[in-house]
Amino acid sequence: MPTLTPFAAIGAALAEEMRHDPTVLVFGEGVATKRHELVDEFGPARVRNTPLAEGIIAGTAAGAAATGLRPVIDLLFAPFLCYAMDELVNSAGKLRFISGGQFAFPMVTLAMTGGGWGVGAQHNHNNEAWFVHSPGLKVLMPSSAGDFKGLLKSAIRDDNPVLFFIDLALLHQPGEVPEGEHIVRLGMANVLRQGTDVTLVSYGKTVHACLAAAAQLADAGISAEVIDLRSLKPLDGAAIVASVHKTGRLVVVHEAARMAGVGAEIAAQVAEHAFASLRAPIIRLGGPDAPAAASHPLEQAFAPDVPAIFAAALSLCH
Amino acid sequence: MPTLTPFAAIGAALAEEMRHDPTVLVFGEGVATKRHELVDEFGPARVRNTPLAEGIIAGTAAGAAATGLRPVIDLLFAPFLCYAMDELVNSAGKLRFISGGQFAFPMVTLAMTGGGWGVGAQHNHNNEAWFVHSPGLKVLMPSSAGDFKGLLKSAIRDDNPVLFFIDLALLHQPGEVPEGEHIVRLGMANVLRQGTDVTLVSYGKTVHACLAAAAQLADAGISAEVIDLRSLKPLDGAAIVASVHKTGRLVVVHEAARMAGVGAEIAAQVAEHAFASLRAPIIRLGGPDAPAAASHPLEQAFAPDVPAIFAAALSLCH
Amino acid sequence: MNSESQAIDEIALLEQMLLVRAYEEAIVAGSVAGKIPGSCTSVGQEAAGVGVVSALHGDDLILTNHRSAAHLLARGADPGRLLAEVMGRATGYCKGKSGSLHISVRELGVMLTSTIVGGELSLVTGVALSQKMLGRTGIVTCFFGDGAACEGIFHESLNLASVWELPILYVCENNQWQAFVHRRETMKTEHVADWAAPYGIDHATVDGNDVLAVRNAALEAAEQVRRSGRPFLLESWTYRSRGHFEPDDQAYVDPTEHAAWLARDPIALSRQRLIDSGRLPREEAVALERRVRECIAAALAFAEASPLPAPGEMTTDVYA
Amino acid sequence: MNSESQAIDEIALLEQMLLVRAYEEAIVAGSVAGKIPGSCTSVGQEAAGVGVVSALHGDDLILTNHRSAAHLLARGADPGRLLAEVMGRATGYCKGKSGSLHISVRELGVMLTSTIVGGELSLVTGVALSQKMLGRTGIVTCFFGDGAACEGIFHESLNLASVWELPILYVCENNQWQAFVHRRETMKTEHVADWAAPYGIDHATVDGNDVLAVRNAALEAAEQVRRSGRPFLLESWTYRSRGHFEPDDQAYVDPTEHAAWLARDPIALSRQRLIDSGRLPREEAVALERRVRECIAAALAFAEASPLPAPGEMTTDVYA
Ligand SMILES: Cc1ncc(C[n+]2csc(CCOP(=O)(O)OP(=O)(O)O)c2C)c(N)n1
Ligand SMILES: Cc1ncc(C[n+]2csc(CCOP(=O)(O)OP(=O)(O)O)c2C)c(N)n1
Ligand SMILES: [Mg+2]
Ligand SMILES: [Mg+2]
Repeated sequence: MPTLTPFAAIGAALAEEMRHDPTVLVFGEGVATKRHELVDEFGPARVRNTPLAEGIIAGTAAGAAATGLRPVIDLLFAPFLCYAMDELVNSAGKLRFISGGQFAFPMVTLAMTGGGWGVGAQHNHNNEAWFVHSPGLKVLMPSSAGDFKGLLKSAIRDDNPVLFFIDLALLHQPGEVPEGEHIVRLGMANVLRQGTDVTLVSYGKTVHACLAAAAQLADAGISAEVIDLRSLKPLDGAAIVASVHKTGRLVVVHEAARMAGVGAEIAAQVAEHAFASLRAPIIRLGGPDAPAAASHPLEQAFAPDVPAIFAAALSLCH
Repeated sequence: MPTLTPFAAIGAALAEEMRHDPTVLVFGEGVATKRHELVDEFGPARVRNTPLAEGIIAGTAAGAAATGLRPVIDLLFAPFLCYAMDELVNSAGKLRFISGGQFAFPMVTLAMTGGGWGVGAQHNHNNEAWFVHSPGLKVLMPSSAGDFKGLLKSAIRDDNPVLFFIDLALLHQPGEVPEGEHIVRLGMANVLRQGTDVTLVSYGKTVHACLAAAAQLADAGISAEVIDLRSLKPLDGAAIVASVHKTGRLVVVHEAARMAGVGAEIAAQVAEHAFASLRAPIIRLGGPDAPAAASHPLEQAFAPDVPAIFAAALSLCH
Repeated sequence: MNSESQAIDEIALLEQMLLVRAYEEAIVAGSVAGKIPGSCTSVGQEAAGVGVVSALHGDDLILTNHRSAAHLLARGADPGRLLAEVMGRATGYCKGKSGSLHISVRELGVMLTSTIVGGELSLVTGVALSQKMLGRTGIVTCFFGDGAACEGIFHESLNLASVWELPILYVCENNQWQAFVHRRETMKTEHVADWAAPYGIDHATVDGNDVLAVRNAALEAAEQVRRSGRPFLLESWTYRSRGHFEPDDQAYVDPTEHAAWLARDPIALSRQRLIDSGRLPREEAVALERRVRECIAAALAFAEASPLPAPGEMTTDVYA
Repeated sequence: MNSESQAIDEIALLEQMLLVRAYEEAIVAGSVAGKIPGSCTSVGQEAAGVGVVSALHGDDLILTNHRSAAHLLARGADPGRLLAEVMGRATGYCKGKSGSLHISVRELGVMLTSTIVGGELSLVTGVALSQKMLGRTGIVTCFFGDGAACEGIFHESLNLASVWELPILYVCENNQWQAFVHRRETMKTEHVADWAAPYGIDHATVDGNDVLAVRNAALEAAEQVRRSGRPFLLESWTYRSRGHFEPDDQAYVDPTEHAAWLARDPIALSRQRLIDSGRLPREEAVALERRVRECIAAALAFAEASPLPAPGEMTTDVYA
């Protein structure tokens, strides 16, 4: 299988979908500069730089989506979504319902999250749970190059507003991407490793920490199942519940803060729907309830690491 | 005890704190019009109407808070917070940490949530969980006139940015408010009714539905404990865990959507810290994962009601 | 336009304004009676809305906001389905999910109505981009208030429309009020039109209480947008005669200013002009008014007889 | 100001500009060597920053952004503690929590630095409101870029500052670039100053590469803010000589434009003027440069020898 970085996988997905559908266009601050090969192929009308104004970028996308185009917008870093919340939440997320179904919003918003660039809390903030908590939106956050491509293609074809979060730490890590038309359906978790003693649920870069922890747990005689959510909304609750029915134990892992995060939702679903199978407390591992520091060691210590996941799983099994 | 509406209780808290501390000021779209008695007492410099621009209202509050004033701002309806997310989250919530502790942000943001006015999803949206999920903020949501006053006074005296959510349905319902200096400390849940069989945790208007359900449950021979969170951040996890240790059963109730809401957080904390005491699945009752409709019957059906709470609690006890 | 066609037009325009007024009065009465939820009425601004909409082509699109009755009715929306929407009935244009504040009627080109102040400004650029990129001919009209002009999104919208050369007719109904705050408290300039110039956007201010003046200014402005493919900002200088949201005692309103504007009521002005000039015989005016009242009475009956949405509608239309 | 004091001033200003340049070059070198994280340098904009700060009083306050080295150093910040911050050390002004993009130094009046583009514009009104309401004398200077001027908050900030009459000196460093996008692609006007007029805010544009011109324009502007208590917008017309964020190959930059601006390097201009006019003997210039290099070398040594923050710092300074 060919190898691509997620950055290149995103570029490939954009190019394929723009070829496939002339209504797809992409814009944002510097998109046309950073993806100039798209300008070369599709021209400046379909690949646009914008003024520095996240609100109108997102609003323009919503207005265009409702009237025949399929915009993909790049809002750069997740904290900058703060300037576009009205357009994403109040317009794209609600106007279909408010209008009684008169409009649909086929649009994709790209944003980077997480540590890895050492630039502090106004660039590094995992706020994906806000959008999971908001009606009418879909939320994706892949962990592998293949899923970056396959999920983005699905997102572009979806008729709903999709937030597509890019874990910065993964962006330039090459990974395998199936050749040809590679589509990953939205809303399906991916069981990356089968296990019987404990379920590790995660998304984004901490999926890889879970896989590493699972390998160490195997050495310690513990069989861990690893689930990569990929899609945070719709959330594949059934896959998680099925796994916990089997293992009876659950550790949820993400870089985002725990309070009212995606991990809380998963724990709550399991505590409701797999209670009878649960043999131990549910552990959530997440970043501290604090802004992310720029200083390298603090930044790196923010997300749960392999030893923490290993220890949590071990504590449940003993 | 004298009786006040929460609207009047808020006015009383503002007036007392403005008398008590000359650096307290209040501004927002129409504040000086709607609270003209404050203008009469404190003058137009401390009670200001603003242009219609939520971003700069919140940013001005943050800048003023960091430099010697204690602003209270009224952003009207919670969906309008979308225009102020950067100022609330990226500035007020993070700049203390980012600056290594050089600044503090003693400011209070008022916003109304929930059904009751029949004006649809761009006015009616319970998004309080966003702020619970954001670092550096505090989040309050009282259910009684007394708490409206006592918590707002504490919020104004607190040196941190506080989001103060006002459940619209309660705003004009009179309730008792203790006379004189009435302060309610932040971060303390309120056990409104003692019980031994099931714990009902809620905040805002659904607290009253829980109390009504608890009365009906008592008739059915079930002893329900009712906890009013009041403070969503800091969250009084200890009070909830202590209650579940006693009752072994938990129903969490709020108007906000369930997915990644405050109820998810509570369920997750209990599934981690009171697992051994839990005798039944945790049930969360919340609004649907949909925008709120304007149409009266749909609007009213949005929040969980007494029969739903009664049925949920009953199902856990049988 | 010769004076003959103007005469005909003005009677039609007057009828539309009367319809808007009667519609709003029905809502006010229903809301006093507790039968209809409160709303933001267009009373006093009928000429500003009707005049602009009369200047548009059938394939032009409209974005509006919470104060939309004149735009919707002038565009041909059925008052029965509008009232049904305001009353939260299943037969409303948005199935009762919107209520009064964000009524869209896609089949008439009234798109993406939003009650977030500034919402229309944030969405219009995208609608215009679709028109331009998909090669459609209609221009896009965006109605917004003087309050909306204070939101940051105003700046972002005008700047992008200018830089991307989007066919947008921005129409600011400067009605002097922004909910409970007077325009004077929120901006140093009187005219929102002044804010358009630095973006390189042409602009004009028109007497928003004179329906013919509005219509003519809008015809010219729309023509310029059509010809140039570029945005234009037209400001209607008008007044919100009733309160912000029903009920509203307007205790905060300066009675002198209020009285001065009431003396320039757009409907009375147009009616008087038509009668004085002999173009509208007094008995025809009376007949017109009766027709309009009957139309609204029928609409009200339709709305009141309409069913409420089924409970399941609470969760439909969330996703496509 | 007589020419004598100007002569003295310009040498001091040149020294500050040299310090900024040497500081930024140390960061670039360290970042190439993998020892220092990337950052947004002020290379090319030294005159724009130094000139304005030199015009401020000790009790004036400053808000700045991601491109802040000239403002911080001209204000007297210790290059050692700045470099320590950039390198994430505990001795940094923000304990290593900020890194390069949002360094505040409260003791010097550099307040609430934010890297959200527009953050400074949203916060400055509140800082100025405190100055005004608490009866403090200093004015507040707000540095922002031409890109920030495209954010909606620019409009909201200027409008509020105008309506509330806040003592703010807005300083736009129009460096032609907004990250990877040229100003030409984002606004029809060349000058951000043009956007100030409709708010009733006085404004001026100055050659941002001539440190004396900047200083004089800033002295005048600050004096007007002080006298009137009202905002003023000063635009420095300048250029970002290096990339947006290190490393940046600037492949997207028009080499002709780049070369033309490099030929007007603010440091070379000032140095040449001082030497040509005999005010700065060549050997003194060389000595100046050596002093600056030594200062930065010592600062770098301090930063490199400084400890990293303790792990527990991850959760301190969150709440007051
Ligand atoms: C973002 C936002 N802020 C506040 C409101 C509350 N609100 C609704 S209409 C209105 C006044 C709008 O003034 P203007 O734009 O002049 O329109 P007008 O009502 O005068 O037609 C306000 C403050 C809102 N709906 N949205
Ligand atoms: C809200 C927001 N959007 C985007 C960015 C990313 N970004 C950082 S600096 C910058 C360019 C800013 O341009 P300008 O305001 O002209 O300042 P300059 O960098 O030229 O000094 C961008 C796009 C950001 N930090 N914040
Ligand atoms: Mg108005
Ligand atoms: Mg710039």
